[in-house]
Amino acid sequence: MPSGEADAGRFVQCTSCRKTLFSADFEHELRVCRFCGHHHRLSARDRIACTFDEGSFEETDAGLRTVDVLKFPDYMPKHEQAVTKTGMNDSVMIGRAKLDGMPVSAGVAEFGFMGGSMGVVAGEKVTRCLERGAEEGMPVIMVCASGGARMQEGLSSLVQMAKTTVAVERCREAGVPFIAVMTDPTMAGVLASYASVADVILAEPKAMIGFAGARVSKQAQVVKAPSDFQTAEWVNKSGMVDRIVERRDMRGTLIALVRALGAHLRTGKALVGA
Amino acid sequence: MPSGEADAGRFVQCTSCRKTLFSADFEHELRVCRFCGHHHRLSARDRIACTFDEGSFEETDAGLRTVDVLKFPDYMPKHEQAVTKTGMNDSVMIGRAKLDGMPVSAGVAEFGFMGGSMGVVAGEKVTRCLERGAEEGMPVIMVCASGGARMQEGLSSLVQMAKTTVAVERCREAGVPFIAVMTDPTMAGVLASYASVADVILAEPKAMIGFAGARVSKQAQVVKAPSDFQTAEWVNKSGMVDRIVERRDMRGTLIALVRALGAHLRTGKALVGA
Amino acid sequence: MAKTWKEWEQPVLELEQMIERLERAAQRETDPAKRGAAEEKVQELKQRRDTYVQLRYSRLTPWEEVLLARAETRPYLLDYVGTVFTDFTELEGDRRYGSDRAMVGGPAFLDGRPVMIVGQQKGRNLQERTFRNFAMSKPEGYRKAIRLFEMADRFRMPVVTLVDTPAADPGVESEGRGIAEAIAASMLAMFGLRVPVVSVLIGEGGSGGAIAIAVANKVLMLEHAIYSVIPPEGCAAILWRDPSKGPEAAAALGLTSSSALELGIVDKVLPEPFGGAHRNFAEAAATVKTGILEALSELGPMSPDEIKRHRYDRFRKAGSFEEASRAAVR
Amino acid sequence: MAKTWKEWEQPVLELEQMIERLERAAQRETDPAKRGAAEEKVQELKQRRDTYVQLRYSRLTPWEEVLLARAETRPYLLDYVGTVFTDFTELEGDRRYGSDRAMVGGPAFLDGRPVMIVGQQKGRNLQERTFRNFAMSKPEGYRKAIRLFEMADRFRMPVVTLVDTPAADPGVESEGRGIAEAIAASMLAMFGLRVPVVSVLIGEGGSGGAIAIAVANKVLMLEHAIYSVIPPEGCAAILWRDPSKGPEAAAALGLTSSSALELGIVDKVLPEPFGGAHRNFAEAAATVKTGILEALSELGPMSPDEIKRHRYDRFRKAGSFEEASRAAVR
Ligand SMILES: [Zn+2]
Ligand SMILES: [Zn+2]
Repeated sequence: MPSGEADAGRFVQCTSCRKTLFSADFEHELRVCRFCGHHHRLSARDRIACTFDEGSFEETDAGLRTVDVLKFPDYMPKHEQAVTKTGMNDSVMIGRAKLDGMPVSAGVAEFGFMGGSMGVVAGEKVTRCLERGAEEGMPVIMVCASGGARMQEGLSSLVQMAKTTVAVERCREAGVPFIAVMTDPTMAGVLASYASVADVILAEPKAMIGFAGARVSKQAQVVKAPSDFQTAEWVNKSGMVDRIVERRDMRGTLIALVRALGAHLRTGKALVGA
Repeated sequence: MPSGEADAGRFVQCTSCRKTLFSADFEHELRVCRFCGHHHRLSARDRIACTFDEGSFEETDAGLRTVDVLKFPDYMPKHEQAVTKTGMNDSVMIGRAKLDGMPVSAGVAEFGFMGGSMGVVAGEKVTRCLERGAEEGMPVIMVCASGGARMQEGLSSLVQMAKTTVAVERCREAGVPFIAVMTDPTMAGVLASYASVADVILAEPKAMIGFAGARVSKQAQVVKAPSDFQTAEWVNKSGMVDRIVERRDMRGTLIALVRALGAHLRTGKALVGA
Repeated sequence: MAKTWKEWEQPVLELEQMIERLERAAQRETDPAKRGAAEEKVQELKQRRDTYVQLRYSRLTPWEEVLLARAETRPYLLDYVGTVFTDFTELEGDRRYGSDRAMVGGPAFLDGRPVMIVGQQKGRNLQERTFRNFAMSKPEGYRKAIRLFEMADRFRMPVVTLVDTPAADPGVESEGRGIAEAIAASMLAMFGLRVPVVSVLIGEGGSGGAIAIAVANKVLMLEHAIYSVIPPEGCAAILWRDPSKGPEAAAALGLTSSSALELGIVDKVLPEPFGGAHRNFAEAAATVKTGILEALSELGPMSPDEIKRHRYDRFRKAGSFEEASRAAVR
Repeated sequence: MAKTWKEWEQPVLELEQMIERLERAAQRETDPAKRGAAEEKVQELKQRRDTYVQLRYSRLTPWEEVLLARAETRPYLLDYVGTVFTDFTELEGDRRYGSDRAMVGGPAFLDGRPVMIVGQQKGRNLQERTFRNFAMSKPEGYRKAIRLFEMADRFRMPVVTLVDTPAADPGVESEGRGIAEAIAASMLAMFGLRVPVVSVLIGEGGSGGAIAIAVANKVLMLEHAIYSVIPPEGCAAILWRDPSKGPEAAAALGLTSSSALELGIVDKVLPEPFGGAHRNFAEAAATVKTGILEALSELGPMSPDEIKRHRYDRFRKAGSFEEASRAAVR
């Protein structure tokens, strides 16, 4: 039985505690195991559904398409497969959405699309999502899930790290809050660019969050890694993540933050006593 | 034989290696032991003489006088004694000086004046020294030597930490470089204010540099202190000090830094190719 | 000389136990006459208690103020956060090294309007105290504070700091990660803010660790809080080589709220409820809330640049000195 | 398939040893005729060597470029700092945690005018390599770089970065102190600069660790440097579960200077001296110097705001994609 997937549509086995759950309950509880609390991965669409106001998400920029500049071996077939599997054109979906009625610029990553890897299209979408927030004075919410940069686009993927970060600078200049939600996994080139310079960083419990892949960091280990290395909890203790938020509380936390940090955008001036 | 002091004007014993030195050599070598390299403390006047262009230092603000607002027990007698001993009105001397012809706003602390402690007068002088740099577009050099804030002025001493730091903000706004030279010792309230937010921090070898006094930090030690704890070398390894500079090289290093970091102040615009 | 605040609270405790016993007895009493007598006795004891409290708290020595400011019965940061403000969202990271539990901060609402809260949190029992490192922040605490200050500036939120720390953490690790730099950088960051900043000294204002987050446009101080350049015991140890002379040092250092007000270091003393903030927390919280709101409303009309300038000027003139005219000096 | 750059340098080495022997023999030779013959032979061997070098270096495979870029014979940062610039004053501290020896920086002069230098330094022997942590910076290296960038901005100094790193340090401690954040924050800081920034890829441009200090207005690349999203061995291991397929990955990744130029990732390739920078360092240094001066002079006329905008635009348009018109999508 595959990870957190439906068995004949009725049952599902938790990959973490191995207990069996009713599919309906499992989906209703946002794919969080009721026995062990494990947060199973969500698709971009499910994430949107449980995060933003019902029906408020309007996708934009869905017309972007990858160009295989390097003619990288096997890239296009893999890409096509991912498109078919996910119904998305790349690993990120962006758009306008609302949180308790407040407009936000929203982006959500799809780990199922080539491991959520960031090539030019994903980079462009993240950048547009941030720029839209800066231009229209909307807080930006990015839900991350990525193994890192997309190797198959080579150097063009690498520079997406800079491109997406430049857009964060735009948000800062515009006084627009940028909140990153790190879900399992948020790694490497995505972690080492826009996501880590968000104003607020929230993470789901036990999400894997790290710079180097397990292989690399194991080789490089002079110091022994702690048992919770590269988990959200460890990264929280290390000061990189502001809060671990359970999935059922995520929407409420985002609303509280957008309400507080984005107040000046809605009223023009938010100073007490002014 | 007292620490690094003249024996009948002819000999002096190094307090570090206990070897005997000719006083004349010792003074000529800027009170650095020729055997063990130990940097003995310098008076403010000697420091000025070996740092700035000969005869270029013009003292300012010498008319500031302490007010014993708290009527702190024994404060005034101790203060008088320090005035008599050092010929200074408080623990800091400031003025205008030149470094290889380049004008700088300069301040030098006198450890011999009540342990170089910072009360209102010292705080005011440091602040004026920094403000003068900001106003007149001159790089600022502060040579620190202090046990910390002056207890006898109570809360008024504490707020000097903020007052001197506010002046650093002025220098930053004015684009004026501020270089701190930490000499033995630079501690507590002085370290935790203007000195640590200098653009460049140089330190003399083996200078004691730390936040908490030996007593306090020994009590607080969960972790065992390394043998070079609170030395310039340790603080350099910790990233707090940019360079350890021997006394004979200090003037040259300051000149190089003032020339590079202060170029825009002299030419109006210093960009290559502009 | 008192060694703990409990010494002068002991008589109150005893009186209150008596009052409680008598009240219970009176309730059980069926004879109206006897009940009336008991109730009268209760009233008398309450009167006695109140007179004692009033007298005692109106003549606390500076040393007793120190003991009281350190008392685990005092309301702490999170008590105020939970009553004065609403919808607090704690943000933990310094983005450098760790999550400091002595320093707490994040956005919240004050009367429906967003503010950024930063302050130190003490613990009431050993476990809490250890978790909070006795409210002694390490460098990462101050670096988190800087992050939150800068965020508040970006999002035009007033900053409210609640100060309650014996000192910054003085350990070897803190030194190695630059506790002195962190304190200085925090003050520098506060001077750069273009939003109003109000600080309230709610308990212990311990030297550099306290002023690091108290570079405000308005500095308020609870009546029984203290604010000191050095712990009195430390001062006594250094000056007189006798840490037991803390009481003398406390008297000399001018660390009480009235002294701080007189020296112009704080702008306003917030009177505590009858017998101290711990005796009536709701009233203390209301005072703090009003104090902050009034301060913010006074600062309200200023432009961002004026706010920054105001803070600069406030600290620029700190401390008295004499100055001989230049002519006279030369 | 070559495993090290020495494989194709071996014939050169042998030829040069022969040349040296013959030259010494010719000098000792007293018979003018024999000496003439020997000298002729020397010339011939030199010719052969040069032909081989020219041929070999004009047809290096991407994988061979990788090996060469990593070669310990390449000129390193401090070699350039000592020849292209004058009066370099290294500044070490990050003011947070430590002094990173893989990242080197400080003010210096270029043609008499001040600039801020930042870059990674490799080591030539084991001791140096260990001291420099194999040019893999930890978070404190990038945080030092940020400090220097901001200082340059305050003092109106152009920034020159020289990039040469296999990667940022991937160890447990680096993760714990936020290596990813440090890289991102470095890029963010560079985008905020209002002074010209020129980056030169001088050796290995290893993924995030490299681009962290290469957010420049002009990115230059030495002919035999490489710039890659991932080390080819790592790419092969992940995609094909076979790290020995590094050469195939190197070819696929487009990591050579010509590829980077074609992709628009670098603005200019700086041609290396005949047979590589290591064969004539003086010439390589002169090329680098000219490259930097030309870039700075092109950027010279721009105002501080224009410089910032220029850098923004340069990276904003990075990467090619197709876009269906909005109408077509709906
Ligand atoms: Zn489970
Ligand atoms: Zn000696």
